[in-house]
Amino acid sequence: MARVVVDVMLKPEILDPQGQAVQRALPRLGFEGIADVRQGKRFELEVEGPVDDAALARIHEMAETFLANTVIEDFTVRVDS
Amino acid sequence: MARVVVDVMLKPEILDPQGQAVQRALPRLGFEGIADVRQGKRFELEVEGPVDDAALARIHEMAETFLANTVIEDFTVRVDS
Amino acid sequence: MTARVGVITFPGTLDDRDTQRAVRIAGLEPVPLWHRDKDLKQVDAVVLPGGFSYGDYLRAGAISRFSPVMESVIDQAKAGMPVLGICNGFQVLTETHLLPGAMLRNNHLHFICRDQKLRVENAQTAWTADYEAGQEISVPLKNIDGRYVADERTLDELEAEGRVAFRYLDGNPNGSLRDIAGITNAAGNVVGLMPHPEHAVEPLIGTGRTDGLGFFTSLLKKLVNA
Amino acid sequence: MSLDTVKHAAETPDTAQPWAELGLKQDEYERIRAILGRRPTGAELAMYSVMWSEHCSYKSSKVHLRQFGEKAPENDALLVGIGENAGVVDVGQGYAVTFKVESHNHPSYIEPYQGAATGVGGIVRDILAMGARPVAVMDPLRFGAADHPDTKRVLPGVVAGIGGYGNCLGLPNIGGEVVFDSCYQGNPLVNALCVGVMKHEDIHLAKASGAGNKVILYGARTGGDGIGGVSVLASETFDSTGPAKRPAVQVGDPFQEKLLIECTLELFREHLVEGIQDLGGAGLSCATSELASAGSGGMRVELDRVPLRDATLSPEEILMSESQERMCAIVEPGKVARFLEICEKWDVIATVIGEVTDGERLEIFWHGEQIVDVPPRTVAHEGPVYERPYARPDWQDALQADDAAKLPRPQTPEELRAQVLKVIASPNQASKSWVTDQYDRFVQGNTVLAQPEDSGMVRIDEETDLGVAVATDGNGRYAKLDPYAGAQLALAESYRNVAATGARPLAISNCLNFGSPEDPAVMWQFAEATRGLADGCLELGTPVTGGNVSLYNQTGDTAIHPTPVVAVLGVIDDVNRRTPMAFREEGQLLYLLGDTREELGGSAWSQVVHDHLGGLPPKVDLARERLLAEILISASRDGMIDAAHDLSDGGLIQAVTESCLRGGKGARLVLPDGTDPFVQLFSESAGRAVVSVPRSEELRFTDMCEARGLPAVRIGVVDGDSVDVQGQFSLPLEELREAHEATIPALLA
Ligand SMILES: Nc1ncnc2c1ncn2[C@@H]1O[C@H](COP(=O)(O)OP(=O)(O)O)[C@@H](O)[C@H]1O
Ligand SMILES: [Mg+2]
Repeated sequence: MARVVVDVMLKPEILDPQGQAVQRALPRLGFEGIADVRQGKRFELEVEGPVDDAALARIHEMAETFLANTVIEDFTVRVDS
Repeated sequence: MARVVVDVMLKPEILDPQGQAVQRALPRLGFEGIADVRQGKRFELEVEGPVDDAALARIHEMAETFLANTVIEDFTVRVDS
Repeated sequence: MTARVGVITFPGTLDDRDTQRAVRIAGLEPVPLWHRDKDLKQVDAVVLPGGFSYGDYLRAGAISRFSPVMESVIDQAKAGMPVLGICNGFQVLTETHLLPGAMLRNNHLHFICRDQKLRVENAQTAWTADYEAGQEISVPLKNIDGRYVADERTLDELEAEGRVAFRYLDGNPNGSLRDIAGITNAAGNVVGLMPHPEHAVEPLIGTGRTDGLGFFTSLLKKLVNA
Repeated sequence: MSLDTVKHAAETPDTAQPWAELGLKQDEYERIRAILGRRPTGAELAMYSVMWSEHCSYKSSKVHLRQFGEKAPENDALLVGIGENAGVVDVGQGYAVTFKVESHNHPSYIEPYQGAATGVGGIVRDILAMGARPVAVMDPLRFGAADHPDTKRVLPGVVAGIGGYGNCLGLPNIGGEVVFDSCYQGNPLVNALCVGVMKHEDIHLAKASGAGNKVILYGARTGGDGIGGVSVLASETFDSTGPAKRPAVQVGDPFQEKLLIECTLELFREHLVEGIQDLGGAGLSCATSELASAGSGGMRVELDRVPLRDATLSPEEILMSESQERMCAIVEPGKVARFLEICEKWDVIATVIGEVTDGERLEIFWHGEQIVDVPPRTVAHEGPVYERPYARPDWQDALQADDAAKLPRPQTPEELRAQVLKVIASPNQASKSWVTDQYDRFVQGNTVLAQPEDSGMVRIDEETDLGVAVATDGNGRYAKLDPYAGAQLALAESYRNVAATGARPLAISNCLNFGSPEDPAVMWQFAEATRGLADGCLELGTPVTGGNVSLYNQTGDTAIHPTPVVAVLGVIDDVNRRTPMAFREEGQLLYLLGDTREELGGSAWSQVVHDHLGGLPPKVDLARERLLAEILISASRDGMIDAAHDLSDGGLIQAVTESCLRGGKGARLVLPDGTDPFVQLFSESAGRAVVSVPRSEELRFTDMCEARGLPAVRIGVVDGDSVDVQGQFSLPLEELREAHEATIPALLA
């Protein structure tokens, strides 16, 4: 079975308090030199059958209508190697 | 500045209620053929300075001690191209 | 004859029975509606109550939006039926795009439960006619995904058209843009807000205030006196 | 893979078995062999080892817990006593209430969010299994030092987990405790309480009877949760590559649990359930053996029918899995179809996995081959019982001799003022709203009182306004000084808290958090605490309905303070008559009820100002507690008081400050002539409360106190916007509020 990964991140202009909270905590934990942190979601889909263009198109549609809310989020779809 | 991505996923043997909820919803939305869905977190870190082995080792440690809870989660670190 | 108000139960809905009680206290007849049924049982209005439908997994309201009952609600809302989304219900309404914008995790990242002061900015919707414009009310707020966001253009449009229905007072509890607590569609029949009017309808319970009753009495007047 | 069947076990008596790795003692293993007349199969060994563990069998505590039954007060209200998933109390008008406290201490240290979340999930299923709709939760919590870095990891995670799970279930959180003490550094205590309501006729029990009735497992699929320990078995019995890694922690799915609640209540409504048991610790091993043991016949289970999340699980692992959000029901054959239909409606997976037999054995099969054949009682109810040795520790005398009365006291009014502020702002005495604001207290629309009130109160009947109140309390410092008195003080405080809101205390539940029972000093603390609690309940007339014991809370040789947590349930006929804690009306008179002695041992003052723990805890007088409670209840019923707040840690000044802040009104205090203001303000004498009396009721109220013999002194009046102690100091409310409310956010932000 093939794995397709959909990454969903908040659009750059939207405030990401989760990422900020991580970033703020880092120096306290002794980790310096991280200028910015953004936190998003990663979906791993196990796809039955071949992952051809048609399948990817369907997954793209699924991401656009369901996995991401495109009012606030961007997404990428890729086949995991 | 270079971007390093840390993906954090629940270990395979750990219950993933979020992924399950997504998977169960898919057929209702007309998306068939997805055998399994796992949902995890994706962190995008903007790193100041060179992303050499030392930097990656530090980020690995950060992921291990902070970004992931290794009791229930696995993680991967990679430089974004 | 009184009006019939449908109260939808999705899997994971929590405030359905509370909403039914509030509807009853206001003198309306609550009608339970089930997410799997397209049939709205000839109700005159619908409330989408609070809770964690589908656990709020994925995004709050994202999965419920696709339930059969919502197909009918969307059709009816577009035809002018009064629809109120409270908290999770508001989130569902934004996911369906009946209302613009989206709801994100609170800026402080915590669930917050408190008595919240609001200003009623628009007292002409189906659900706010019993208030005065500018009136200040206090009702409970309780959520973790309550931060309202939309792009600047949408926000300006909402402001210009008087569609910001409620604004937070005495401190923005979650980072919502422009202190927006609730909005309405252009027609004024679809209203969504994060705070919980249905938890402020009895003097003894909760915060001890009844400021939320006006939502339901507004509807009663609209439907019965229409 | 070879299966260790019953037949195979009988044929291979000499096969070595990993009983020690599974935590069994040699004699326990021998006993299992004697019971079975052969060596156990791997599956049987798994079941016995987990069911005979301390956690499931109460083997160290049982001999002491018996007192709760033996000394139980005569009480008609008790409908179901200790032994079931939770006790049930009659609260009148045909209603019954069930409640219980549980601990999830160790898992919450390893994985704070999930540990605490699954703790809530577990106790809610216990309440549901009794036939009740869960209506509220509470969470008594204890953490290490407030400023310790690890507390920043554990506390926010625990609170988020309790909120994340409880909020998602739609259960109002109406109270609890947050206590800091370095003794809990490596052993935080995460106790959780749930209250449920039903009609008398809806009470359900965990037993399997009626041969031919079906055994239905429903809820989540079974995965490898919480079975880290049994993997040793799989590796012993199964293929050489060894078992997959199994997680030791469980992950909760509150959404699934919410569906389980609604689904189960609908099953009850249609009378489809003969017997029911939730799956908690020890999973299916526990549920099947307890159901069969309590029932009249035997049980036969086809284990391979259990729906799995992980197809590689061995039968032993399936039996021991602690996957959450599962229930097991006994259903008449004719009702199975309807049962499954309702489960389908709620998207809950349900599977017939076996049936009740007319035999006497619990028999479990794996793809047709028998892997378990045991008398269920020997697994579930006739486990080992230890008479652990106990002895008063040699340091106890020295600890008690180290009297707090010797500590230096404030010499000037300014010093007294500064110490008051310091105590009010200390982590244990400070406002906990940073925590409680993360919990939904409004959901269900029946919350009459919630934190920070003395007890949580919910309405249970909308027509008649019948309600119940619950409070939880515990004070490990008192219990360390004297475990017998400490347990009684926890009981007394909780009882007082319930009465302060106007409810009549009816019954208790408890969670006994202690160190290792293998240490005779700890065992002595346990014996003393249980004896104190049993004697106290007898005297107060409040039976123990159930509870939980959590042992081995220690790091190396150092045990936590003995920490008995007591939850008292009370009933109030009309919630409109409840008494809140806030001083709201200027001019009302403040009365202090009870006697104030010089009692500073274990006090908040001794901890905050001197970091001292020594001496004796406050004196216990349960007859006085009863009298105080009667006065508080009568005063509420007859409308004689507008506010009441019990006095406990921090003493009078703490209570007055809290009531003033809550109502946004100040108070002028005039302490009785000839008394030491320091003692008056900080002593923690038990059996006291402060009440706010409308002037029009003063005479009636004082007459009542006098007639019944309860000391009541007028100590001041609600007035202004500061707390003013005449002749001593004045503290503006704003300064007090800042001190009280800033501490916890500053520590955790
Ligand atoms: N973890 C918690 N969850 C819910 N309520 C809490 C919690 N901790 C404290 N509270 C509430 O805060 C209030 C004050 O707590 P505490 O000082 O321990 O009360 P008391 O002194 O009466 O025992 C009580 O109403 C209690 O129920
Ligand atoms: Mg109290």
